[in-house]
Amino acid sequence: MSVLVDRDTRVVVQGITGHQGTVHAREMRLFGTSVVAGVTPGKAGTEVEGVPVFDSVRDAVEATHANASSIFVPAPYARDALLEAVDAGIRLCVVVTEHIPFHDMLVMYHYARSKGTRIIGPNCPGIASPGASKVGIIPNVVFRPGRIGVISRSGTLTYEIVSGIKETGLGQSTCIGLGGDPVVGTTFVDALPLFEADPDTDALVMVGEIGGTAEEDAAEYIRHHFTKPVVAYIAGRSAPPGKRMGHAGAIITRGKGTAQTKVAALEAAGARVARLPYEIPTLVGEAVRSARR
Amino acid sequence: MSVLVDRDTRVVVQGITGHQGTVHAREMRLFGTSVVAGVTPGKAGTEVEGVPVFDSVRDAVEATHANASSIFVPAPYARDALLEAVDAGIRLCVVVTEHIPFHDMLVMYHYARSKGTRIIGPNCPGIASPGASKVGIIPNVVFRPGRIGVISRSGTLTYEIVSGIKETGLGQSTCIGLGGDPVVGTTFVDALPLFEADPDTDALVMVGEIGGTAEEDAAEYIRHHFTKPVVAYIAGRSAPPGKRMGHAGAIITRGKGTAQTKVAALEAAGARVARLPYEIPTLVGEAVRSARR
Amino acid sequence: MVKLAEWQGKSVFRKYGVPLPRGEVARSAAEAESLVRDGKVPLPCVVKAQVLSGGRGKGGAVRFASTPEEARAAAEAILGLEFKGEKVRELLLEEKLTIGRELYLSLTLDRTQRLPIIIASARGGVEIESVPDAEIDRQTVDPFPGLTSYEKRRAAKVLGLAGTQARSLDRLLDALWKVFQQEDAELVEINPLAVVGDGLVALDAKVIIEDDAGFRHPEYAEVRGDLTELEEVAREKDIAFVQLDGNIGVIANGAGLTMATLDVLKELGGAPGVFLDLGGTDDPKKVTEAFLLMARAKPTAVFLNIFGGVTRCDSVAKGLVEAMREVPANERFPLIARIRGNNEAEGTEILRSAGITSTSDLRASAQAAVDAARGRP
Amino acid sequence: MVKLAEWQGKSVFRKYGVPLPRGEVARSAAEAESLVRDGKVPLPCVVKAQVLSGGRGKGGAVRFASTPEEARAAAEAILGLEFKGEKVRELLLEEKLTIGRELYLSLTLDRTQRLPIIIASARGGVEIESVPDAEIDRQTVDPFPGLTSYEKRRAAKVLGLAGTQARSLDRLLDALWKVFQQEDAELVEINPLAVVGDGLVALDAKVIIEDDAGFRHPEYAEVRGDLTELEEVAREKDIAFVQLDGNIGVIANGAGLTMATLDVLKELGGAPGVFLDLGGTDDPKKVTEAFLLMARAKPTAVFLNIFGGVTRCDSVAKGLVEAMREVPANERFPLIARIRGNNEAEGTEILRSAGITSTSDLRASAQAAVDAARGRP
Repeated sequence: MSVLVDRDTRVVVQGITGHQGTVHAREMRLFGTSVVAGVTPGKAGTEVEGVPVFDSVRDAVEATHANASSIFVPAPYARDALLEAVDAGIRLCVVVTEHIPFHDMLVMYHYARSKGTRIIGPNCPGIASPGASKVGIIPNVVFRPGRIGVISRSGTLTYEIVSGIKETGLGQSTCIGLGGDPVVGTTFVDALPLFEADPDTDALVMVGEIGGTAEEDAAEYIRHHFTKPVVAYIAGRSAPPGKRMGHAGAIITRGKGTAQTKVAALEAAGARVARLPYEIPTLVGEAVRSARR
Repeated sequence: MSVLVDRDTRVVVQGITGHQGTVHAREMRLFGTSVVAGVTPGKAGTEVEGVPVFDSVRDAVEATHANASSIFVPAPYARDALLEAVDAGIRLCVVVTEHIPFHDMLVMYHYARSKGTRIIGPNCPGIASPGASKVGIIPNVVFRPGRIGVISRSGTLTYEIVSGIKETGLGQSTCIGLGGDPVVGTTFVDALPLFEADPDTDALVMVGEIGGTAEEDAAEYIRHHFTKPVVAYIAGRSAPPGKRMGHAGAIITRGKGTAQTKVAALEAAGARVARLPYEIPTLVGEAVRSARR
Repeated sequence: MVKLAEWQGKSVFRKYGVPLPRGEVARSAAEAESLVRDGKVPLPCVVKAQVLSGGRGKGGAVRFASTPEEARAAAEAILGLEFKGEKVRELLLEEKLTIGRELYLSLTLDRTQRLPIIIASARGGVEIESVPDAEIDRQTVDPFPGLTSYEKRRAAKVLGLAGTQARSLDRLLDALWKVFQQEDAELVEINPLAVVGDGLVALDAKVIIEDDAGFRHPEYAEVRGDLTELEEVAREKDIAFVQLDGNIGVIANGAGLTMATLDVLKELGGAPGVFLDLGGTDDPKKVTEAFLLMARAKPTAVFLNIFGGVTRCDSVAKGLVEAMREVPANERFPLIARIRGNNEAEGTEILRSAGITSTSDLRASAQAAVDAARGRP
Repeated sequence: MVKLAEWQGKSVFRKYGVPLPRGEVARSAAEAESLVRDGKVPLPCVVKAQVLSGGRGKGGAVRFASTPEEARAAAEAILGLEFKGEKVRELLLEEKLTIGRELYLSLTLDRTQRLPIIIASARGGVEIESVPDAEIDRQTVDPFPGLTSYEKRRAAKVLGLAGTQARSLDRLLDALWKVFQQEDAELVEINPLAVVGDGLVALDAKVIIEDDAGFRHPEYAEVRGDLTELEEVAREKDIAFVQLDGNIGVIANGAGLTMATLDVLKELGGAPGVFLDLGGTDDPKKVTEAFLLMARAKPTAVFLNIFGGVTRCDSVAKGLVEAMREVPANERFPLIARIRGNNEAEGTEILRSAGITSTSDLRASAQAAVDAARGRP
């Protein structure tokens, strides 16, 4: 088993004729993903990397029974691309596109939710389960099948950390890169129950960042509902408070949102918190041993 | 048991200080309904018919744990009144108000649906289950506890028919007046499964009208999923085709929507269809006898 | 429901940027001629009767003109024609465009899906009912998030539009969607939508505004649509009143009961001529007002069918008796009443003392009404 | 994020009908005086420095004037003052109103609930962080259906407004909601919102526009906000670049990895001075451009930390070597690189041949960067 994706995942790549879309359609195939269709309006009938291209997601779904989408279309068109996937019945959408205005994302999130579609992202690396399927752009080489789950708000840092886990001889069950935008379709709290329920995950690595209260919320969830060992790292401990969203932002997060509050909350919830990224593999080793006990 | 309402239904009357609101708050109480609160902005702290009035539905729910709402506010304010009830956590809203623009109702319906709130109406008599509870305006006198379910798109005609059932010595389990507007929160197809599942309903009376395809859709549902005897009447058999919604309307309903197509569909689904309203009680008697066999 | 005439629909379209032929409205032949002569309408032009019923093309109410004199002649020929009882009082004069294909496009409500729906067909310019289903595309639009680009792309594909023409359709659909939502329309229909060079032009406009949204649109209060004179009066007084072909007047409370009453009368051999739905009111003054309106329609007999649920039968009876007094003796007609429910006994008594028979039996009293109407052919 | 100055925020407010004091912008003392003399700003008036950092009241940058001469004097006193490195170049002159209570009102995003949120407090005119939680009301607004009347009623209650004042708040909230949505704002804040007679007036305006919505709002492309000169250049080139207090320049790819790199450097005793996130690019030209921008910030040493996932390490290395060639000899600085992942070997070789050491060990190379920066204090 795995989380959200499996061997039955059939991916349509929206924006497949763009550079990123083409590259990652190929990479996903190399990972073992069933990439069944691509969509670029006006390009129906062509092929990219051996994948048939359609004018609309609806056409793609009718012809190929795609059930997941990976969205690479440019930010100004991403909102409608997502809505199109939802209306075509796609129930898992990985939005790789970055720089989507959060006002657009609010519409995307609430519309998708009302139709029962899960969004991962935007501005995210996506999801991968070695040996099963990958939807998104996480580099294939960092993976190795195993029993460590990973949830992260970061991109490259995730690759770095997943790669580090691999080097210790351990492997991953499923890795989800949530994306670091202000509004994301799936948060830590949304993803944690999936790993709790996954019999193939023994321990979880959680990579957070400063800003927002997603990590504090996750800590609250972990404390009450998550029974597997958790290793966490919060990036940005030494980042300047810098460019804040005025006073109103402070009122919403009041007393939360800093690296300190996140680390404290996670430690209080029983997580092992790494101070620096290269401490993670050691802590994961400990966590796995504790899980076996 | 009963459908949608029961002895635990706690009603807040929105627009209780208006004439209709006041009258029907009293009538509901006389029926045995727990009317726990009223809402009229600016009137908090007063009482109507012994019911405490609040400024907002949220305040009313916090103070009284109301779980159903009966909306009497004038059409221009009905949209927001419904949204307010939904946001306050009310999961059953009976919208009595008539003349609500359908564009408003589209917003009301889809918003309520996304939050899991059921709307009955608008422009409807509401729901009543003799011996349990009533939310809306169906006259108390027409009822008598029994085992006949009633679903109707009409108002007064429903009272006439329910009253006719009572005179034959039978009674009603639950009666739902759906309202006859172009967009209603609950249709025949939405209501039928509730009666199918209700152990206290032996047979169903369905009162339809010309226009739209709700009755044809209901017939389709009955044919495949509804096992109890159905007696139906379609009002408007002799009404002029009259003022139609242009050609586009005809394209949507193409070949449906007339009294003839509705009657034919219901008969094909095994329903007993009355030609005239005063034939209903006889058919109900037959239906009940067939159900007992 | 407020049906707008073509020129009214087009003036709404203009406000939202829907591309239209250049045109002006004339109410006399002289005005038609001078509009052309002054260059306000370019030549050649088309002169179209402004009536709400269809079939004006076949009825000779759409003519072409190449000179101001021809415009005058066309106007003279059309003004005063009658279509289903509706006299032509207004003409729309428009430039005659060189058009390519004719398409069909509309936005309306799909009651079953409870969503707005776009209906599109590459076969426009004919009655859409005559086009096979397979050549008509229907797609619903969710009010949240509103019309999206992929819905517009699908419409373009269906209509066979690409490139500049597709972009023209994009803008047109955005405008139509705004008309539909912001004007509280029930229907926005363009048939034909003409391909003219690289762009699109709405050659006709059918717009129906929802009555219930009147509180947001006082500007439509004056538009009469296709109502009869009495129906127009009723609308102003907020009375549901429809004129039919028969001779029995029907007053009932509630749309369903009113329709059921018509069904019963017809079954018994009667011919309803007007129906009037009192709705939820039992205010004697309103009942009087409604009844006097009914009297103006000169029915042969009137059948009153009231089920008093919330409505009080005695209140209705009071209003009725008061109204009967106001009808002049030579204009009176038999009144048969069937009242039942709330305060039935009191109501029956009030009617009885005014000499009006009433029963609580629907079938029997409906038969009496049919007989009464036959007795005075 | 584009922070608008008060006068810019107010000109957005004006477009949407938010009630404001009468006012004008001046860029010199002479202009300030003549604005008042010509009656464009009524007397008495207030003269306010237009800076993005707070605390201008205490810093003497808000003054009052009752005559044109006083306005000139106030302007002279304020222009040129500095607030956290930001020089006062613009003044806003506004009529001085007789105000009642001062309220707080803002609209922003609640990330956790993924909804817009209205924050309101009857205790305005002070820093909202200093107001106890119990006196601050928060209510989320769903973008579908948008702001509703009951949300506005709740805000009015919280702010202690009724009657005409509450209706004034209704209109104000409708306008703010439009600003928030249509201008793609992250924050719309009014503090204080003053009660003036029967109405409300926004005495201040804080508006932050989201950068990502730039494609919809070319009008904000010229607004610099509180960026430094180099940050402004970076923004034009679409490079994520932030100046800090330390002396080590950090180049990494991805925001998380960049932050983690800062964490490591700080832990090892270093002081990051600039950070530059290459994002997903490995285009050598873009890398060169970014690196030259970094050079302009004059770091003591630069630490490059690349994890090549999609990014190719050799492409980045090429861009880097090219850039190092363009930096004049006397402006050079030690460059310590840590590259890992996709095409790591090729990248290492390219750097090595240009005389740049690189390892794949984050900790060791970060330590080397800290040491190098110390070596050249």
